[in-house]
Amino acid sequence: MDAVAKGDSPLEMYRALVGIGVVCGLLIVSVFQGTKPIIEANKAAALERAIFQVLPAAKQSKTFAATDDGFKLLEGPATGPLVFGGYAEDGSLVGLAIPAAGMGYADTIRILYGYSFEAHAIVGMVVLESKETPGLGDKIASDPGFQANFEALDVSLSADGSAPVHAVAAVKHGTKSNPWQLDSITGATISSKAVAAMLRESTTTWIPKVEKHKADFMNPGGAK
Amino acid sequence: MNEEPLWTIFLNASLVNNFVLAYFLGICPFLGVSGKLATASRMGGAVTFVMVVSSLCAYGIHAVLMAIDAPYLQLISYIAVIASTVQLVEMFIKKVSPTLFKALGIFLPLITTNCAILGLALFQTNKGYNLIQSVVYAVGAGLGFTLALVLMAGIRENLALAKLPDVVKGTAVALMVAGILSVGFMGFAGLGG
Amino acid sequence: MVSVAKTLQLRTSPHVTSGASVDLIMRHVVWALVPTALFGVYAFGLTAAVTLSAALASCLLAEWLLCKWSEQPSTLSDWSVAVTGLLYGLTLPPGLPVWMTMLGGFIAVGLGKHLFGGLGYNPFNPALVGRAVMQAAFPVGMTTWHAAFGSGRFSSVPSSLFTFPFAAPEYTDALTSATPLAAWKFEHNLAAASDLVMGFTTGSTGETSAVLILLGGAYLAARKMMNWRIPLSIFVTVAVLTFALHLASPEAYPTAPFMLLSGGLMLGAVFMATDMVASPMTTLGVVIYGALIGVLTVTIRLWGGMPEGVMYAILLANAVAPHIDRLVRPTVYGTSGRKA
Amino acid sequence: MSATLEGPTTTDEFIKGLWKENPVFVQVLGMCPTLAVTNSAINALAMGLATMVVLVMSNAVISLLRKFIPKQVRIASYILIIASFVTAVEYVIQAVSLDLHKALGAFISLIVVNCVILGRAEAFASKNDLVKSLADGAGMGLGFTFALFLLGAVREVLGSGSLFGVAVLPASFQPWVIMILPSGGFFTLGSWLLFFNYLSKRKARKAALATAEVAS
Amino acid sequence: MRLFSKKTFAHGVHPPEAKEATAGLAIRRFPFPPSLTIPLSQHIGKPAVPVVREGEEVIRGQLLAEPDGFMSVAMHAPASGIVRRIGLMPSASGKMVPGIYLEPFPGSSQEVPDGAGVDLESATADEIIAGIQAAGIVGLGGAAFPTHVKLKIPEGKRCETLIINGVECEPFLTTDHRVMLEQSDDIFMGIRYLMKLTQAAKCFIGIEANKPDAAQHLQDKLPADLQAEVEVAVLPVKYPQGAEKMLITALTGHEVPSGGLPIEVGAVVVNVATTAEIGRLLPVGQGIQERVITVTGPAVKKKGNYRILIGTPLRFILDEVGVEDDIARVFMGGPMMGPAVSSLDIPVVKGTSGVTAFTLREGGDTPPKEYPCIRCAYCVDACPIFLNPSQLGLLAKNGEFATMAEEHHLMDCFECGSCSFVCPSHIPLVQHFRVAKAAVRKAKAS
Repeated sequence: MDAVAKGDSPLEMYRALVGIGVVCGLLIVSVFQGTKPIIEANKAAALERAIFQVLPAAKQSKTFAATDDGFKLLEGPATGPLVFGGYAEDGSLVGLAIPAAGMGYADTIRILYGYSFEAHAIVGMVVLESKETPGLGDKIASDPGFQANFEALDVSLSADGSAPVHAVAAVKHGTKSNPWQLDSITGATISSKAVAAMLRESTTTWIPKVEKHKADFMNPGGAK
Repeated sequence: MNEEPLWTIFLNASLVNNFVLAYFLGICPFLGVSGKLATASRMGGAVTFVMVVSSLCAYGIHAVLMAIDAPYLQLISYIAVIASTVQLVEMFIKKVSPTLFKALGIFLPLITTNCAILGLALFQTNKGYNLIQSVVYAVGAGLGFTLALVLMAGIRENLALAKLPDVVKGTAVALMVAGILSVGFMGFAGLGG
Repeated sequence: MVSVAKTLQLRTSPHVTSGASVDLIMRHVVWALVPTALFGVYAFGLTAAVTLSAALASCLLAEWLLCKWSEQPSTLSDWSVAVTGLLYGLTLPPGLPVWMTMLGGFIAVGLGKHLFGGLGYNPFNPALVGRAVMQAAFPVGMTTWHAAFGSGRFSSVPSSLFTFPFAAPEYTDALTSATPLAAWKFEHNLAAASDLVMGFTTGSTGETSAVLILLGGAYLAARKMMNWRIPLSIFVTVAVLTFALHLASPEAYPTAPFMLLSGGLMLGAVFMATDMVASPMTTLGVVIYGALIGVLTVTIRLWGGMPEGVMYAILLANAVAPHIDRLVRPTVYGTSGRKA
Repeated sequence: MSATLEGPTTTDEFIKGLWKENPVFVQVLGMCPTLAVTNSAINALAMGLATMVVLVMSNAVISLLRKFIPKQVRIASYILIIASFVTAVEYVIQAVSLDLHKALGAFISLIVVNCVILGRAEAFASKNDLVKSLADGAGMGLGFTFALFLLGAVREVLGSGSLFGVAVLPASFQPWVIMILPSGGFFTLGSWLLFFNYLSKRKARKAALATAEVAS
Repeated sequence: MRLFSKKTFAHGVHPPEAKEATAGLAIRRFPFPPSLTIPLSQHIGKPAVPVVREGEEVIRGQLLAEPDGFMSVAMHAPASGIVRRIGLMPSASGKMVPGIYLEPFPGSSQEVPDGAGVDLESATADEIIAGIQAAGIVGLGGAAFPTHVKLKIPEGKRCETLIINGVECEPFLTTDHRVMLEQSDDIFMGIRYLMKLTQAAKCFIGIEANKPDAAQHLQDKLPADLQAEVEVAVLPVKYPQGAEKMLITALTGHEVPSGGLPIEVGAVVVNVATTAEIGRLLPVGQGIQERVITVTGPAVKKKGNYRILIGTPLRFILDEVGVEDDIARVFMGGPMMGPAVSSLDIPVVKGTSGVTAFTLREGGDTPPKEYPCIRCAYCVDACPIFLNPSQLGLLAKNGEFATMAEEHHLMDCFECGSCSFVCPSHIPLVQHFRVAKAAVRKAKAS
């Protein structure tokens, strides 16, 4: 009955809660501060890995934020859609890594794809996040046959530069006959189509824009 | 930023990625309160209500935390606010419907530590939903939870009259039924895509 | 003098019965399935025969073993497991490795039936539980279809059939073919209605011939061993929904006959949804139940990720059935309050 | 039998969580992480260990502070303490491996609402001294980890043919995809429970037989 | 005459009728047995109180026992003879019940002296009711409910329709059928008493379509003074149309409220044989001594409709008609509702409309194998009062009697046996319900 008697005093309750709160706050903040640089480094490294994966020739990367009139090198926290420039060792532009997302079989799929100005094509794709059926839908990340689609997926723009001539589309496995088609994975047609759909949507929005403001990426230092 | 249409969010939360059957959130009440249909539907209602309230809370807290740049306080503040909200709900129910309070009994305090509630708050933050999206998400998740709970209760009420093998009684059979329901809910995969 | 007192039997009234019995009903369901099964064997050849036999054998074996293990008298004689086995076999794609077929048979009977106390207590149709678990476990195997009426189907079987137990089957693409539903969903090819009626299409062993399934169903309905309101309600719902959608957008949605005749709808509606144990009991109840299956089937097929949804629709409706029974109770005589 | 008179020792407190009062298999607590992250052994183990760390730390702190925390606000205090440790653990995991953090997802945060932890705080740590509370936390945590591992191992072996990412079955093995799906979680835990039920039933029956023999 | 009306009640079953063996056989007098055992309670309600002593000589028709209050009827001597003993005797329920052992005089003429009759013209309603009670008349259809009790119209109620129940839906039995063919004058006399008593505006004689000769006969014989009010109504054949509630619904379309009496919907139902007895006994002031009983079934050799003394033991009856060697089961009444008897020392009583005997060939050596309920819903479609016997059966097996009564209307079940009849799993549903109802009543009483 000791505890009850103690608890009757509001002062003790406040003292206890505040005391615990202070200790806990200290704990959290110190852990947060302690791990922050490591986590950020981890995240940056992971992102860079993904960028280099979709732009095989790239050796460095820069982050750009989309604005109404082009692209700006990102400084500080992200405010709008981001694209990532990939550069060769000598600093020449290799291409862009553009994120895309869309509803898959189970949940949202997030991908990053690489666009080459030179080839007017998608030259790589990695899956950043997916909850697709393991062993089936999640093959979009690993299936070599499917990944081969992204060696050179044609998204060249029409003459007026408003949209790709041919929309990216998934076709039944083994029937790919054009460079803008995606050869689906057997048994994972939904996930394949989902990737095609998000690429179609993303390229229609972004490719005309990045082509128009290609210069923004050429000399990122100059943009400063 | 997330531009998912509302109906996709709703279908996703309630059916495609049902909180109980796909995310395993709220399994404790799912197994604990699904014996009787009447209790189950009330519990479902209570959870749905708490979810909507928590969703609103979480949206507000998140905005504040972003403003003061203190993401590390997310978990603590979510838990604290949700717990006190549930406390309020509990008092409210006690006052409005003593019978309902009696029926739910020990389970109301359990909602505080119900992972479905906290999970909802965390997921909506991770997905970057805006206010309306968050509420739709909460309603969908709550209804999905209720649906799973009520379906389970219907089956368990019937099984109460069956002659189950000895080894199967209790949680084991409930889990097996949940597994089959989960397989059934796979049929909803891709909806809203 | 009557000397009968000592042999007089004491039973409770009524002393006459209608003659119906569980084993009789189950036996007739099996008979009603025979034409469909035979057509499956005709269409897919030896493969189908092996698949059906394996399904049947595994279900019978599972029933026998589980009875023995739980020290209950064997229930093989009530024929219900034969129905489960045959139905389960008919829903499988011919060419599914035998080991998978048999594993699913054990799951159907073990998980779908005996776990809940055996005949009469299963909340879900056991055959569908088996199939649904197989579909989730081996999605590729369960959606690899072999073309019907291949030449040499009576002399050879695809190598996948006899895959070593637990090993992954290897398929040669030349042999496989798309089901009408998949063809529509992914390539927008509509199969001819006449082919669908007769069963000259690809699909599960027993789902292809609409006419034979309906024949079996009609026989059972005539013998009152199946509630015809369930399939009728499903058909009407699917037809009305699809008709309206097709009218609204012929490009996006297939025709009603196609939806009715393709895939497992016929087999599911006539033989699976009508599982007495897992369906509601009242007339209004079964109509609601059928409508629910119809709506779910159309929803999953047209807007979901999968080409076929009958199986999921029935399983989900099975789960809803207890609620339908609770909500739709007939008004007991003398309680409606109407007097005049 | 004299030990029972003296009350359970520290060792007893440790052992009970492993088997006799296993939080998952016996008490059926903490279901949501149990099912959600056990689709591979490594995830299961990581989750189990993370939970154990939080459990041990919070048990320790709560045991130390048990005289200091007034009764009315004890649950709030416990949750505060647990939430802090969970937040800390989450950042640590993120620093150690982003991939692991991604795989476990929001379920690390959800350790907060794992009934096992609050349950031990309320039922044990708030009434016992530091050493016993540590032993209890470690025992329960290990028991939890062990249960998660059993689930994760079965699901990974059958679902992917591997264990801790290393192939343990021949390459020709056909994975059972369902095992890594949500339904597989339900089925696997259900099967383990069936198995343990069967064992205890058999034990009970043998005991009954033995007594019957003694009696006759 | 309403021939082949479509009117009937909902649900119900069609058991084999099996009436052809005896339907054409005229009623014959059955020999007097060497001894009679007459239970004091042959009706629902309080047992009658004996007014004779052991060793007393009685003449046929003499009062043996008088009613104990309103819910009770008199009992008269079925034959002239000597009261041997007043004590316990076996009954169909298996329990020992109080009764009178009477040994008829072998040489007696067995004349029945007339008593003080009830004059149709001058009698008041209460006098007719008293007369019926004094005559010991109960529902001869099988229920054995004291007839005068249901004829006593409660204050504030009005009887619109008098229904004479000639349905006889129970298989095998042809008692009412023969009474209608042979006792039409008694029936019409009874109707006159009943119409006067109830003040009903309308009277139906309900007959199922499988007895067209009886319907035609009554129609032809319908006296001029009754033609305006009385209508012979032919109904489709369906079991259990003879049940009071079902017949009211079939003829009037009204449903008797749950737990209520037919008078709540302005109807009174009287069995046709009961009506005939009223018409026969009331004018001459006699009491019931005998009744028409169909003795039938595959095990009976000389099947027929016999006028048998109340109190005649089954053993004597079966001896007289002769039975097959493999006789296995004997029921008091028909096979749908008639209880099986365990002993042949049980006598026929006022409510016994038939004695049916089965051999081993019907239903086999052992009861049919019981399967688990497969929820086929046959019983749901059969139950005439729209219960869910399947669910009730499952609840009964789990001992959930209270739930059965509170949520599933168990107490509305009148044990017609339709559910058991159709059940493919051969679950003795009716028996479960009898046990459950008894348990519920016991729980309520305590």
